[in-house]
Amino acid sequence: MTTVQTGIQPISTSRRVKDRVVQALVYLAFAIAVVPLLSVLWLVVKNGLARFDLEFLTHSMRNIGARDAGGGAYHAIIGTLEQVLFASLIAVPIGLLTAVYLVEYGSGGRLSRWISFFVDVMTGVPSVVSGLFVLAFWVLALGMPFSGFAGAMALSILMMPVVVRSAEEMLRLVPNDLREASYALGVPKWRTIVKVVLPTAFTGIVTGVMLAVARVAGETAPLLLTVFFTDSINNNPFNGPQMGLPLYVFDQAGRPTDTAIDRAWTGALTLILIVMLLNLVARLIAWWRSPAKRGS
Amino acid sequence: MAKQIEVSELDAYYGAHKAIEDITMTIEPRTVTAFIGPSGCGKSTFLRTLNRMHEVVPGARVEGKVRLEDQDLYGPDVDPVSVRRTIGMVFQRPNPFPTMSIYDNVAAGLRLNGRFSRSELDGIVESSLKGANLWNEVKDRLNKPGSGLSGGQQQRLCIARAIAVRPQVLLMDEPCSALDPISTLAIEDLISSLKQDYTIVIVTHNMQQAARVSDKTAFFNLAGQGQPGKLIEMDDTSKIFTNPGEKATEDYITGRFG
Amino acid sequence: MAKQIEVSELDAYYGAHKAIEDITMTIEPRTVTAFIGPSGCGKSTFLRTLNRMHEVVPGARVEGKVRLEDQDLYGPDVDPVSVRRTIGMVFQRPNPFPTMSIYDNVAAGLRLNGRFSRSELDGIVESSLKGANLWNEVKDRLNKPGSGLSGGQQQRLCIARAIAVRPQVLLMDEPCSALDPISTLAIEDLISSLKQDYTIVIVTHNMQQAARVSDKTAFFNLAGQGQPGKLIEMDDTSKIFTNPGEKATEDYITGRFG
Amino acid sequence: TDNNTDADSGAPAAGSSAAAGGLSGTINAAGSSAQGPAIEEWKKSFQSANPGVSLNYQPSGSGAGVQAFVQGTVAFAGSDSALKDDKGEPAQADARCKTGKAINLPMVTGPVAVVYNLPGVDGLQLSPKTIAGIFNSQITKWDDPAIKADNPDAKLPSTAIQAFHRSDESGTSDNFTKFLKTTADWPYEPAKAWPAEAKGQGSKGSDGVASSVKSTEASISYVDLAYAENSQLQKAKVANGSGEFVELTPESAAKTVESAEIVGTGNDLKLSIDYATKAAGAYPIVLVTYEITCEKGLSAEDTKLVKSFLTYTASDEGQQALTGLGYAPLPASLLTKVRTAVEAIS
Amino acid sequence: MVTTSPTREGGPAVRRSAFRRSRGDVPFRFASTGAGVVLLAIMAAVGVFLVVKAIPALQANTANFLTEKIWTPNAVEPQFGIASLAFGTVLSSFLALIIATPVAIGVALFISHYAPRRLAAVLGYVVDLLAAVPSVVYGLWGVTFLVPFMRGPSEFLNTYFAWIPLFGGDQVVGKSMLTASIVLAIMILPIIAAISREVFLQAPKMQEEAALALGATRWEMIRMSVLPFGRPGIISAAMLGLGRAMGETIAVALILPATFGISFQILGPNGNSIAANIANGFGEATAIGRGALIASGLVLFVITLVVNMGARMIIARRKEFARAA
Ligand SMILES: Nc1ncnc2c1ncn2[C@@H]1O[C@H](COP(=O)(O)OP(=O)(O)OP(=O)(O)O)[C@@H](O)[C@H]1O
Ligand SMILES: Nc1ncnc2c1ncn2[C@@H]1O[C@H](COP(=O)(O)OP(=O)(O)OP(=O)(O)O)[C@@H](O)[C@H]1O
Ligand SMILES: [Mg+2]
Ligand SMILES: [Mg+2]
Ligand SMILES: O=P([O-])([O-])[O-]
Repeated sequence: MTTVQTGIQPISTSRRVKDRVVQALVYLAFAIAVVPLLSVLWLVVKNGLARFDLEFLTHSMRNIGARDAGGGAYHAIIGTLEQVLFASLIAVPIGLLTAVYLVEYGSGGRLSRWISFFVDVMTGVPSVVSGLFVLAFWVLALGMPFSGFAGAMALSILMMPVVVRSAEEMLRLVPNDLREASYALGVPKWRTIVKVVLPTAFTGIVTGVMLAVARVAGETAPLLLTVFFTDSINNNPFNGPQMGLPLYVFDQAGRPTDTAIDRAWTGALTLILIVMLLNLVARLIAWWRSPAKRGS
Repeated sequence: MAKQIEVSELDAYYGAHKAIEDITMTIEPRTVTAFIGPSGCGKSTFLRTLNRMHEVVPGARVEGKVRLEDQDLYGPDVDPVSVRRTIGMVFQRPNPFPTMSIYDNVAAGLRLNGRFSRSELDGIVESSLKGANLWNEVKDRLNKPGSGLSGGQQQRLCIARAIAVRPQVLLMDEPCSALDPISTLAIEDLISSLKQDYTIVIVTHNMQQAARVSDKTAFFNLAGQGQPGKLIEMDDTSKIFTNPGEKATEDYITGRFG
Repeated sequence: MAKQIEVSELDAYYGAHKAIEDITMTIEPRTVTAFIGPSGCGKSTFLRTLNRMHEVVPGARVEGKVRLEDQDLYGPDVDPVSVRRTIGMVFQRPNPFPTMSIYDNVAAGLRLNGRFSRSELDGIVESSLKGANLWNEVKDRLNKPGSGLSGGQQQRLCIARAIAVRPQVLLMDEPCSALDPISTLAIEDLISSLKQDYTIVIVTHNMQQAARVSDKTAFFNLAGQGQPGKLIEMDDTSKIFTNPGEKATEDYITGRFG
Repeated sequence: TDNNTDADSGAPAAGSSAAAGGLSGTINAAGSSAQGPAIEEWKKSFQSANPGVSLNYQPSGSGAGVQAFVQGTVAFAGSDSALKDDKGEPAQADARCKTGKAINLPMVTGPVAVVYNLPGVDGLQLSPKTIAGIFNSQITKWDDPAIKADNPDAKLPSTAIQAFHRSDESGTSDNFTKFLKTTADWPYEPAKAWPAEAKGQGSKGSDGVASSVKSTEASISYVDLAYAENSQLQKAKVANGSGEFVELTPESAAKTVESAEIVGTGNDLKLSIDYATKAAGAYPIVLVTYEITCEKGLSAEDTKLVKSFLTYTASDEGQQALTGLGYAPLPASLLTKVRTAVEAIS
Repeated sequence: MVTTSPTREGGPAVRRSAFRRSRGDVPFRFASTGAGVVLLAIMAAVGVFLVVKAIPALQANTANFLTEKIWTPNAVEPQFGIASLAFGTVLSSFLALIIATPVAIGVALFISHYAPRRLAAVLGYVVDLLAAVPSVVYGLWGVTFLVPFMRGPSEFLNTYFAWIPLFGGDQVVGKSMLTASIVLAIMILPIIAAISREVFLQAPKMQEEAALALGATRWEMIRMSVLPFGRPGIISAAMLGLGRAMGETIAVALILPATFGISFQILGPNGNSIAANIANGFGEATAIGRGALIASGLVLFVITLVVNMGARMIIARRKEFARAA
């Protein structure tokens, strides 16, 4: 309590500068992230807009010859929507419940260590491996046909580790205070999890799920081996070859005609728009469920 | 129905650290028992062993027996959930559910445990909030989040939440610490009326409050720095405050009034 | 040096909700000023406007003036960081940094403000923890996390953290609410010694405490349900407790002692 | 929900063999991406004539097509090379066909262009030795004496050569390196994978190679004719066995196929191409792509559809449908044999 | 105690006294354990499948799988080794991680603590869009835009920073390890940013206020309360990103020159990765070739595992100080 200055003591310049520098860096980081985004979007929109028309959205590629213009991605859009939907229906419940197990029940036991171990390993699996796996078990061993559902299974294998790991992280962030408050009301653990823990972590979980969805919505390799490939519309996800947008983009981009390359860009644009829309819907749901909206 | 609680030779640990040691006491039904003692002596810890909340802390464990009437709370078949449903608790730090509205916070225990009609819920929420002396302040904003309340309001909200489920035993860890005298009075009135039917245990640092509301008082103290807390003595409140059996108790009580 | 704080016509809002209205007061240097009033009347809110912590809450804002000596805290050139550095604060709910050890918690503020040698730090940490009456309990586990402390210990840790940086003004929001009488006494002694050099504002629900430690007392009350809190009166503590100017003050003080 | 079966988007009805009519069902096929556009074109006519048919061709690569065929998930495979004895492929494929054996049916020729991007230099001429030197990273500058010798009149810059090759394994690389091995002292075994020791820069897919050459000055590569034309890349004239520098046209490529020898037995029409052909006006770097299927042993439905589809592809209409797509038609003599073989599928 | 129906209004509720296990908990616990077991079973099946498929190829291999650099499994005498592929995988994905993580943390902080509150949600969504771009498109963008674009900066680095071994070498090309790493970094950026953002948003307000009240600047507040709280989350997010980078197939395959050598010169025509090699080799692979590619996938498993174990150890080391808010 020696030299006490008077007045509002300004903080040292170096601290202020550091604060400013970090602020600048943070803004810069955002700018750095946005630049490639804009560049990618610009490229996709510039090249994709030409064919982004009603025909593209409502027609398949059936009977479109190698030099024909026209044709569309309807069959691929349907396929992607169905495959991603079924993949999510498989992966999200399993992934979420597994995360719940790891955080709430596993408590570092042997099973939970094994699960974490395999989830970790699976985060780096090359996507084609999941396709090979489903091909071997579902198509070759069980004799099931190529189908959208087979593709969904392959995609779900890729989704699961992302869902588990992100949900696990979000569940761990839920303060123990809240669990204790609920337990003390005599609420069973499972209801505590369902009614208190999961809602608290909801936005975070949604973000993780959307990351997983976005990832698999763009996968090509596993689809080749499981949904096969087709130019025709197949609405039935359980039987017969289907198409997917990434497959479509990959195929069209590799062809030697400019009309095909245009279709590839439009397909990419469509795929981005679909994932964007799904993301938007998910965020709206998360926002609508959040207390912030209801409060103040 | 009110229940008698018998504790015998109870130790509680946080990991390797023994926080309380060798506690034996009987908590009478339909009475208010007050726990007093210096900070860090293990009052909260002991309170939490009574409804098996202690074991929720990672690495924490309990040795010894707690019996509610004739049942061992730590018996092998006993579900901690039903223990906690029977023995309610108000925490030292208010912890409303941030994702829930004020209404839902109070109704949480009911909702999460069974089906109630909306009007039943409305009734219980209102009576509980009135009991906690919060109704007037929040009746116009029942569907706002519970986190936008002042410290004292949050504490009362947690009290309302705990009494809404009507446990047979109610454990309160410094329920009035953040409350102004008027709310404190209201809570004390609530305690007096609850004790007609329930068994109540209250941790308090406020000697007057202990003297005012409790029938029995237990004094805890640390055996020494870094050593576990112990029960020094427990007796009728009037006796403890006028003629305590132990020197330590007398020192603590007369030391200075909070 | 201690500073005089002049508040004039201050309103504070949470979003559209006006929590306090039209507060004008002068807080004298080197005195202890106590804020009393019923729960939810805006004491914490007002306290937080004094070091610009209020604006940290999303959607919260302040209208009016707060001057420290001759400087407007809300002036356009004023950096809230320097304001908070000059005017320290202890919160109503203890909030130690869970990722830091006890030692680092206390040293946290110092580390921000320049270079200290290890031995200097050691000295300040020790004296701050002693000031907060926590040293004996934690001296053997200074490098353990701050979250493994009891409620009262956490509160004292936060007090130690706040005084370690030696602010010119210290705002304390119910610093003793979770403390036992002995610790309370220690904190009150600390306050008395600090006021030799500092300006201190303390929110308390404990009338005796207000009477014991403060030189001036301000009484806040709600104008009515759902209406903003107001300053009812402010005067010498002795005057407020013996002969308050307002009926409301008298009612509140005599209503019941906490 | 439009499967493009309506008249306006469909092609004009195809010729008689496509108009077998009344067929329905689904066949899956997979394989060579080089023949992808050909299949597209054939499918269009075939499906227009048989609206009940869906032919799904997955252009995932010859090897993947052969694998899928062996595993029994597709009815036929498209492949840039015939089944290889030394890897036991014919035996595996025969096993898949159960009662019959697997046959290689050449169906179309894909010429491989040597493309380059060197502003100011038109009509580059390259001998096999020079090409081998360039792709083996021994000739590194455009004004290398070897190149000058091939192009006495050209003004060659002294810039470094950027040689691109396929980074993915491909029938194109296979045929290109076979050509080099036969005609020049190419030190590596011909393979679908580019030899690592030869260095150079890899680009994925024919499209990747084409765009790399297009966007990189002083670059050179090899790519299927269709991609070279679509990207308007300069094509070098390549010297054949008689030392004649030949421009790549469907006709000049067809001449090389004409001189190929059938090495398969019976209805298996596996070819051996003479990359060192001395035939006048023959462009020597070509790739013949096959359809591989079972002579006997496909399921009844597959048999019907595969036979009918291949009958169409081997027909004159089928071959003519490919004009302008960067393929060369099969020579008539070979085509007759193919038709006989298709006829035998049952 | 007799079981009676609780009386609701007013009087005390009479309840079951036997503290029997409540019913709902068992099925839920069973379901979540079951989900964990199912997931474990699937993943284990994938692992077993890989091993089974890889063994014949490894047996047919005439070279040392661990040390050999070339990859000719389709030859009559299969020869293949993982050395250069594993090196390229590790180098490219770690470069990507090093580029992406600081930017992602910056982006996450920007959205959670810097951007105007009203804008934050929208801006967060903008960054999520990066995740919506499919990998093929990143590959195409990389080839058509970034590869030509990178030639200039690469020349610059090579000219002035050649003393840093990474930027050395006498040949500089656009299709390089550096370009591939940048594309990978862009691809994993939204993963790390989104998860970190959610974690930062959950940082307890109380601790943030504690720091601010000590006179901390915004950055100091973040350093004192937000980052330590978010540390395990950031590490997990980075691990997810790294996994994605190591397993990414098509985008890398389109950009990397697919050579088989080991070189630190990230500006030159060097570089390959396990996943890219799978994409490049798969279409023309024979049975043994496929087995070899699968064996390379197994190596990727092992690398992922080692990295993740390291990360978990870092998280566990400060467990005592974890965010037990
Ligand atoms: N989560 C924990 N982990 C480790 N030690 C703990 C934990 N909680 C409390 N302790 C220690 O256990 C002892 C008893 O703590 P407890 O919270 O029961 O004290 P208390 O009597 O309630 O004190 P107060 O009046 O300050 O709330 C103290 O030494 C405390 O530091
Ligand atoms: N974050 C917030 N958002 C919205 N309203 C708030 C918020 N915090 C407090 N309020 C409201 O502002 C009013 C004043 O609150 P404040 O916390 O200042 O009361 P207080 O006098 O400190 O009460 P206590 O003694 O209970 O701590 C109350 O009506 C409260 O509900
Ligand atoms: Mg306590
Ligand atoms: Mg307050
Ligand atoms: O796919 P390919 O045509 O190169 O075999």
